Amino acid sequence: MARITYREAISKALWEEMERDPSVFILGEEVGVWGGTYAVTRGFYDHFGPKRVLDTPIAEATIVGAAIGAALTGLRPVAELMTINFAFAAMDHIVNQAAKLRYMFGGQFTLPLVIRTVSGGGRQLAATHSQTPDVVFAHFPGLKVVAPGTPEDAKGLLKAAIRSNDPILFIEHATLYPVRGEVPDEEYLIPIGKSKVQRPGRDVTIVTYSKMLELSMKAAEQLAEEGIEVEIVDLRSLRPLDIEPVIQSFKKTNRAVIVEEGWRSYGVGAEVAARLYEEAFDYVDAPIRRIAQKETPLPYNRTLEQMALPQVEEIVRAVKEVL
Amino acid sequence: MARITYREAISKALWEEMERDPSVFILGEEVGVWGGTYAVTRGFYDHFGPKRVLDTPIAEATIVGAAIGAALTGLRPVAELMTINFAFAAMDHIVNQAAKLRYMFGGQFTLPLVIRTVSGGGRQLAATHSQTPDVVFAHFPGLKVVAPGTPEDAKGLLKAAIRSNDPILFIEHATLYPVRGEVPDEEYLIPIGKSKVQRPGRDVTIVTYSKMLELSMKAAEQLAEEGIEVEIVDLRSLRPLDIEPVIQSFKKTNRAVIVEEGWRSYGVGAEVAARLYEEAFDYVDAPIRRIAQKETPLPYNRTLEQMALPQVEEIVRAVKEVL
Amino acid sequence: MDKQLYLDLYYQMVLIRLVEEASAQLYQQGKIGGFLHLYIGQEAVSTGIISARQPKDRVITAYRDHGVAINVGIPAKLVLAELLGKATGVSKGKGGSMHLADVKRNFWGGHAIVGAHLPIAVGLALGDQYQGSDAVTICMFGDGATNIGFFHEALNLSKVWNLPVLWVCENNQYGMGTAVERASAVKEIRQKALGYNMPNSRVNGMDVLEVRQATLEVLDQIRAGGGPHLMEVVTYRYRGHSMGDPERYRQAEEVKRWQENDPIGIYRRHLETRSIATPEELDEVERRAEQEVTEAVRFAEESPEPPPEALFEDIYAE
Amino acid sequence: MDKQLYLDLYYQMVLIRLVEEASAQLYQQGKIGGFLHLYIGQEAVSTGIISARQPKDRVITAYRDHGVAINVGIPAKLVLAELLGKATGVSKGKGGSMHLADVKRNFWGGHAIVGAHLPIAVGLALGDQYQGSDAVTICMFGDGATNIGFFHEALNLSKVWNLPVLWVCENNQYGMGTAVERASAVKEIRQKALGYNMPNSRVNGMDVLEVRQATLEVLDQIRAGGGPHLMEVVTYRYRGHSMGDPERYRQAEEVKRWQENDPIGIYRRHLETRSIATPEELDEVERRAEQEVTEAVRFAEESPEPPPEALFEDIYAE
Ligand SMILES: Cc1ncc(C[n+]2csc(CCOP(=O)(O)OP(=O)(O)O)c2C)c(N)n1
Ligand SMILES: Cc1ncc(C[n+]2csc(CCOP(=O)(O)OP(=O)(O)O)c2C)c(N)n1
Ligand SMILES: [Mg+2]
Ligand SMILES: [Mg+2]
Repeated sequence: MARITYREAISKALWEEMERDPSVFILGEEVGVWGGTYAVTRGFYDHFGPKRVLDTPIAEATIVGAAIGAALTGLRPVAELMTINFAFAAMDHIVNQAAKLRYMFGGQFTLPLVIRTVSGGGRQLAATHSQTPDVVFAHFPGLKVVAPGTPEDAKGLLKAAIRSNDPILFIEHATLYPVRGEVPDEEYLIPIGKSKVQRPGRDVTIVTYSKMLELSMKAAEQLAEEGIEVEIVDLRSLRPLDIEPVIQSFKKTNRAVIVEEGWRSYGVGAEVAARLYEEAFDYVDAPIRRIAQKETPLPYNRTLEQMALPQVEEIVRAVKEVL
Repeated sequence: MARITYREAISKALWEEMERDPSVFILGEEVGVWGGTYAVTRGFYDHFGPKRVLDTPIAEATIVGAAIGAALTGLRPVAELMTINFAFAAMDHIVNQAAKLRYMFGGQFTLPLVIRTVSGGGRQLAATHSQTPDVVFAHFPGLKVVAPGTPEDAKGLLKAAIRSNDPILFIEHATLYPVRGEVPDEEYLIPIGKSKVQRPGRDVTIVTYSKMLELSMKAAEQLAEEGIEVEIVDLRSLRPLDIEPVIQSFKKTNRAVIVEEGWRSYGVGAEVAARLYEEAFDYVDAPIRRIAQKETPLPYNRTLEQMALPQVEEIVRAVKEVL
Repeated sequence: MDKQLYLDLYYQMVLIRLVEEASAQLYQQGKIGGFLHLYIGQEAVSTGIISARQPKDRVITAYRDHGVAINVGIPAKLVLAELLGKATGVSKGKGGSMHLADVKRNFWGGHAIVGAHLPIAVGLALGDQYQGSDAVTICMFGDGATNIGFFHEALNLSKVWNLPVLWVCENNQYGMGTAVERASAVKEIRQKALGYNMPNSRVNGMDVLEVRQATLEVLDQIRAGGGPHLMEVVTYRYRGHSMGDPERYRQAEEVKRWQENDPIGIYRRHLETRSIATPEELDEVERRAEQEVTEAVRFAEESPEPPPEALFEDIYAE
Repeated sequence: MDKQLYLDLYYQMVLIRLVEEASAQLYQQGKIGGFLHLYIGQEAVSTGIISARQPKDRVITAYRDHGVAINVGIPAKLVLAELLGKATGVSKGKGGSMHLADVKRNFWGGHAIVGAHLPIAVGLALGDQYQGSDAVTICMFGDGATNIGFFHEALNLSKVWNLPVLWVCENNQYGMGTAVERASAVKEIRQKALGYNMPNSRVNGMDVLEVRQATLEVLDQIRAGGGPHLMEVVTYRYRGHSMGDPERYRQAEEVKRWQENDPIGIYRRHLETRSIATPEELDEVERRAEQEVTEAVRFAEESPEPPPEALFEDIYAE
């Protein structure tokens, strides 16, 4: 096991898959000469050359569209959308094309396609550049939406995503890139669509994913000092949503707090809460709490922005409230 | 009171507001010479002329973008997106621009803007043309999302929307256009953001909106014959979500079924259910049920398509299950 | 060109016309649902273009796709079965009229979001380039589609990457009810190529041989590494945009004027006056086409509906 | 042109340069967050353009907006206060560097989604046309922005509706790390106007007087009903795309070559050699600009943070 960053984990996953399979290639804005705006593809252009590392114009719809077309020819494109905020400029290609072509043509089309992108606020990039609208993409059947919260998961899930024959939106988190974690030295894949208990506990279940896993872990540590043992279930993928481990945990703890970075209304937490009530109604000992972003576009000012984003103390408080 | 169609109600609302206020104008694909693909703006081009009824190229992003710009100059544009399926091609302008400009510039910008569009399946238009992804737009603070289910509401809400100084996505339903209902003869406005009890009852609360109101009404009639009295709360707007009347009703019935046309996962029902559990936990007598579209892109074949869409019998069954 | 090919083109054009007329009837009978966009008047366009392709050349088009489907070789019965939503349809009844495709025949679909398939065509061509194939991707779309951003991004990128794409704009004068000049800053669509430094041409879409010849030449250029080309094919749709179009945007005389240039009529006259085929031979071709359509309608009507479990199939590969 | 105006242009260009240098410093000190895109090297562009506008002419630009903000007349202190996220900033600290705007000064903002403000500019111009005003909307954007679909849709529609828009492409040779010719099928951006039948021009963006003169002429044409115009202004950014750019995509020599054409230096030499102003007068202008920046920094630093309740203000008008 080596302790590497989330960035390195993703970079390695990409690199290994490109070494392994010549049909894997990447395209996107600044992925080549620049080395990726988040430095994920640093060194790729020199090593793999311009054929397999394609810098594109600023044209998100066509980055995704071209990746779809290339996937149809049997290649395994990994398209990078610089951030998820720009994915709206490619929305039709993500939710109307990638998500539907296979079905609409009666199974004739196969789309071994990964769209990598980056979510998250907290960097003072103001309203259009700070969103975590993951849920919006997860609403569409036909697409898979993966959002890892640790270096280990990021690597294993990205490698699995690249080998998968389905269109996958792979959402990384901007402020997780420098975060370190243990990653196995040997090759491994993590199946898409499996939630994971990231921390065992008996008192309260926290359901979360991506960046909020980090905050939830911190909250859990604080709570542990007070003798409260939190179990953390990391969704890791939003579609398919693997609710079973969440329900298992909930049946044990009978209490849950759901933590997501995006807006609360029509967010991930709503679906998870609804499922818990539907499938474990008799196990509910206290109303399930949702922690999420305040219902406002994110402001530039740092203090205001932090007010709007979920904080560790809020999680701690919510856990105590459901106890 | 006259019995007019949903189409006529919307058409009249537009007409009256255009007569009343010269700063109101409409733009969109085929709104002029053609008369609107759903015939909502039939006769407008001849009456109001090409200055106020603008046929546009097929360029959804720029239809919305131009409406935003015109709104900034003090006009009151009503942009039409032929269907909500094409709104994805304008996604950035709806959720990143219209929803955020006012906030991002510290309140300097005012956007008296309506984007009219059409949701709904059931017409065998296949996967890309049959969606009801209303929830996706409702996720974004800064935007208001209105979706009327009756001619009366459609007229009053659209007139209010046109007079409002905020950006509003006004979602009509394709298969409601020919549906008739009572509409007051005199002028009236309905405030944006208020749910409404469309049918009083004591046994079960159905929470719904738009087309599903019609199905819920039918289900309620069937159930009434068996002595089950359903109360139907129509959300009418998804953002702001006026949950209070829903909670009031639920506190009375202690049982709820939520009916929406869109996909179930991360749908409207999830949020409404979560809110009910959060705000009326002690009143829950049975797990809240969600009726929604099956998790698949919609197929062309009529039988399969109908299988995927919510049906009256399903609602009836769900109501009986929560009893 | 050998005689068989001449007759074959005639067969295809007549077959398209008859399939469209049968579709219109089936639609009136309520057997076809959704939208139905007929290709009547434009038969020479896809027939000429597709006749010039090699099997390895990929084809992708918009929702007005019945003509292309016939030209790439899908039997009429599989087209009509799809229009009727049957399990035997090319897309298993899930796609309908707007979404015919046949991967075996290198036909990558009709696509219903205007312009959205152009970026996908970029990817198809990229795939071939990447894999060292000299196949060309033929991407067809309407005049209306040239105003949406997808068009711009796709044409620009195809040129920057020197991709083997033949961009074909079927300029049938209208995007729904909007005449070209009411929606586009240039009336000749080919002119848009100038913004991409792209070779371009304008072809009479009512003359199948002219379309074919032009396509053959351009495909050669592209195959030789010449990069993308924008071909505008001037044509006209005789019917409404889709069934139920009130057609308030044009005069009956205009339609009539274009009908005098009926692509099938022109071609038949050409074959007869040049003595390439006798009237009897051509009548015989028509009869064969009629027969194929009659059988196709029967096949489609008698075909089974998809089973209920089909609803949840084909969403994912895994 | 009277002397005061000459000096004023000089003042503005120097002020922009100094504001940018101060911003860079404040960024290094961690007082500015988010992205910071400096305008150093491009000062002559916005200065020349905005100097030619009438107050009724609307201005809208991209996120690289400090120059425009200064040129439209926003005091440096309100710009810097915004960069520091203070309540006194032009956007109340909610927008930051990329989102300066001042409606009173007819400045409709910096916009951070590449190209998305072009359709909005269409609407601004439409609003003026609708209301019978002869104002022109000046919309500025980068070379990289001309490859996204928004550009295409906006230019096309502006021409179809003959709207009063001056489209200004600031071609600074790169979109982030991508050189123009690696992303655009045409190297001269003006050429894209051909696809819209649109008048166009190419101007030396290092020469403020040339930019101003060209803009004056084009604004006259547009104001007279001539419809939209695409002006390419050739310039260069001396600094990285934003702070922290590794700049692996260009050589130091290239930057140096362009720096020899420093727009402020060129203009100062011009004023001196033509004896329009003495070195002492110009030094005095520079001192005034320095003083404004020093005071602006102090003002910004001493300004209060927005109050917590500001978080929920300005979301809706109602
Ligand atoms: C993005 C998008 N906007 C609008 C529509 C609705 N629509 C379908 S066809 C069409 C007209 C297209 O015209 P053109 O490209 O000229 O093709 P034609 O129908 O003439 O073959 C429109 C507006 C759509 N399908 N997709
Ligand atoms: C739609 C979108 N895609 C990507 C980005 C990220 N991005 C910000 S600036 C930029 C480069 C823009 O280049 P150009 O238009 O030439 O402007 P310049 O920075 O040179 O002034 C990119 C890719 C964005 N903000 N919006
Ligand atoms: Mg057309
Ligand atoms: Mg640039």
